[in-house]
Amino acid sequence: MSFEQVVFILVAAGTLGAALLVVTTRNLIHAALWLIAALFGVAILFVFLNAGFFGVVQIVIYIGAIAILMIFAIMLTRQISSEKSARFNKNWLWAFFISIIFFAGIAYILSLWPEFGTTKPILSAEIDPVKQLGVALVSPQAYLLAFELASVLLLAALIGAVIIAWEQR
Amino acid sequence: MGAEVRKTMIPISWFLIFAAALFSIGLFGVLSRKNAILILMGIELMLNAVNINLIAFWRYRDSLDISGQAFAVMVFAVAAAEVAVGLAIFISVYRRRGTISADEIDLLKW
Amino acid sequence: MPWNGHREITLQVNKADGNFSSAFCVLFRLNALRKFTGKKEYRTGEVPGENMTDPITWIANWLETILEGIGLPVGIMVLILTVLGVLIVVIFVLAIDIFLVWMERKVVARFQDRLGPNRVGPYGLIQPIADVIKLIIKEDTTPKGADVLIYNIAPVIALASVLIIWAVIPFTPTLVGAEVNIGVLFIVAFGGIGTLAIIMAGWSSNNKYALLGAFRTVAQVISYEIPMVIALLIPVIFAGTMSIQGIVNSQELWNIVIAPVAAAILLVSSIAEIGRTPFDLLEAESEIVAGFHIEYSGMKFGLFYAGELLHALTIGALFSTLFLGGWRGPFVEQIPVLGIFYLFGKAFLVYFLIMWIRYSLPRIRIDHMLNFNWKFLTPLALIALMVTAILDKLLTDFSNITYAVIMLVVNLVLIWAVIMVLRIYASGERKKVGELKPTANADAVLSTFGKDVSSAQETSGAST
Amino acid sequence: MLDEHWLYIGVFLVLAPIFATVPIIIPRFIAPKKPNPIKLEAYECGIETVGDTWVQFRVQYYIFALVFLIFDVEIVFLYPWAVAFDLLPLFAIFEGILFILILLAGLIYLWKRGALEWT
Repeated sequence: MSFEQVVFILVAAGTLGAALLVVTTRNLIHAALWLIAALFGVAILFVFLNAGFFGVVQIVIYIGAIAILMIFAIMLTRQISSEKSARFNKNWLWAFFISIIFFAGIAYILSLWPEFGTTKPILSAEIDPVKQLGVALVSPQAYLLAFELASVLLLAALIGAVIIAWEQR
Repeated sequence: MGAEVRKTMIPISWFLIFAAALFSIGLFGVLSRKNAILILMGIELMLNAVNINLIAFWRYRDSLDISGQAFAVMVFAVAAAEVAVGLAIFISVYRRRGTISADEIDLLKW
Repeated sequence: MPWNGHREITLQVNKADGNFSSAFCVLFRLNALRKFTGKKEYRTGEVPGENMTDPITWIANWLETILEGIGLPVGIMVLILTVLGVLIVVIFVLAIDIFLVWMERKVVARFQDRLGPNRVGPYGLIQPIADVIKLIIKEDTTPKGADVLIYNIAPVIALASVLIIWAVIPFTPTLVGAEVNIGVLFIVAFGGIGTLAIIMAGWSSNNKYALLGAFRTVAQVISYEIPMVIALLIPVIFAGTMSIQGIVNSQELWNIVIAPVAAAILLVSSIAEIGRTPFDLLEAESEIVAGFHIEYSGMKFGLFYAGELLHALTIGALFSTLFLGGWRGPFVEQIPVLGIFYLFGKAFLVYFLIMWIRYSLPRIRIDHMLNFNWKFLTPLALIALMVTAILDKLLTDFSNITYAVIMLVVNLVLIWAVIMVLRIYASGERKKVGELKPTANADAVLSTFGKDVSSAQETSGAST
Repeated sequence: MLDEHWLYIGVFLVLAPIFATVPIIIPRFIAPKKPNPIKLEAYECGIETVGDTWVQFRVQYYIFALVFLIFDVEIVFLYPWAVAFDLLPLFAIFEGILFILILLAGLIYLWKRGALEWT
């Protein structure tokens, strides 16, 4: 087993463990912090995929902004710990089986795919994916519309969320 | 190493299985938790699993075809918008009903 | 350039940028790397570090030959050299960090017409070491009701997140930490993790002041991150890469000359980001008794303190790298090791500027701070970004000097316009305040006062 | 796949926390440890703590975090555009400008609506 594979397995196991704690822990702040750990693990895996840009964007957006927003929301709704109430709702056993079956199903379907075990040569140093992405995002033949629409979507989300969350004084 | 072309040691299957596991964990969280913010966290995990898949396919299929990355960018935008609006709704609901337990928020039942 | 589909353009990109990432060797990993990755090996004479002008590269090569002599596999050798390189950088930075305490105290003393530490060692130089020993042997309390694990992890993350930023800062032309193609965002990302440490500290202390301080901090730091991220876009536009070494290389002329507005925005928002006066609401000793680290004592407090000081120097290094040419200076091409001195000289200069601001200005109010960010700095940064982007594209065919002059002039016009807008705004505000202000006339003062009292009585009467 | 620069950052990521942990570990062995109930009370200027630590926070904190999140995402989108800047024709630059203008429109809307006021 190579060095890379060992690191991958450690990171992946850590990420999945953190994700499991997110969905099982009682304390909401702990759940948020475990979510951050899981998101950090995913960021490292992006780096493994030669997508360093997405690795740091993951940290900037998810950890630097979304997680903080969640912590703020937890503080504002004052339900830090749900020790009094049950950890799960009454359907949790069903949820558990559905998730297991879902995972098994995907794994089975994937294993039928002929390219399942593909490995690829390392990305040449002459390719800069960020530059490619930048060109693609503003080129009319590619993703210009999606790019501008994303901006409008975010604007709508901004205005909508502010109106909903705002209390008139 | 050397003259032969170095291959990555990690086959695509590892990433796909990892993403599937992460997605399932997120799905479990969404279906089983009571607190609405925790449900949102489950959704975030699922979106991350999707992103891992998108980037993995970009990397292992055709590195010059940037579609996978472009879609991952869109997923980031959607995730941010969803979290912003979702949490705003929860705060608003909490202010009115004093709870954000998904079982008790049943305004849209009728 | 023909515009026929993004794929062709992408291919052109790749050809044009052939020397993009392999141009510089990495700290402590010279030839081994090239063997490892199958890249072209250096020929003798090509490597700047063949003689004593670049001692660190020379030592790296020397170590490498020794390790090769032992017959280690290349992979393990690369790993050992990487670990060594990281150790050297971390220890170097931490050693500087300890003496920053001395420097900060000495400078603040001079600003306040005092002497500062001068008892332990010559000029009090040993003082910080005495401080460290004192912090280490001090009792370490964990408050009742604290979340112990998070409480202990928070200071570690606070210091580590600052240390990690030094991984991407280039020291000399040859001595690059990690030249990744997303260096600028990397810095923003780990700045964000520092914020997280503050939330963790504030929340886990189980103390109202700590939590309040943490919330204020986060409101401030995240607000000021927006103009900072926008200002960082401008050097990226000039260099066409997010790699920090790439940005330094692109600065034949320092960026501050062609983008002074962006530089000013970056400096101001960085000061807010590290929470120094005038933006030190997060600590505000007189209001919320030091904020998020109120419950910390001993070395855990020391880590927050060290992290804060180091962050200030890091901001200095970052600012000088992005806007003041980084390691650039006379003779640096011939003697690369000079770059370290240039970089740290500039970094300490910026650090001194930050201290100067800190000890000259009072703290501002939280609503003013947020207004200043959202209603002034962010729109200004967006306008500067748009102007720079359009001009940079329009001026591609011009010579470098014309380009620089036009950029400078446009920036100066922008600054002038901003000052004009501020003057109009300020005179408006002054009028508003002036109408209410009582005059020196005693009767007028009394009548105003009396009116206030009567109006207050009226309102209270109306409410009851 | 793990290229050497990322390896360097990875080692940094492992070593920096270790370096930060050591100064916390050492006092465990040499510092005195004499806790007593009063020493462990939360320090709130000598006054005994009243009530829960989770005081109600203003919703304004959330609003600012929200505005930050949206702006952050939008600006991060501009980074690939800035990196590819030299290759883009003029109209592609104006597409970026349009993007920024949409952002600015959001800011002006919030400003006019008063959502950016602290009080």
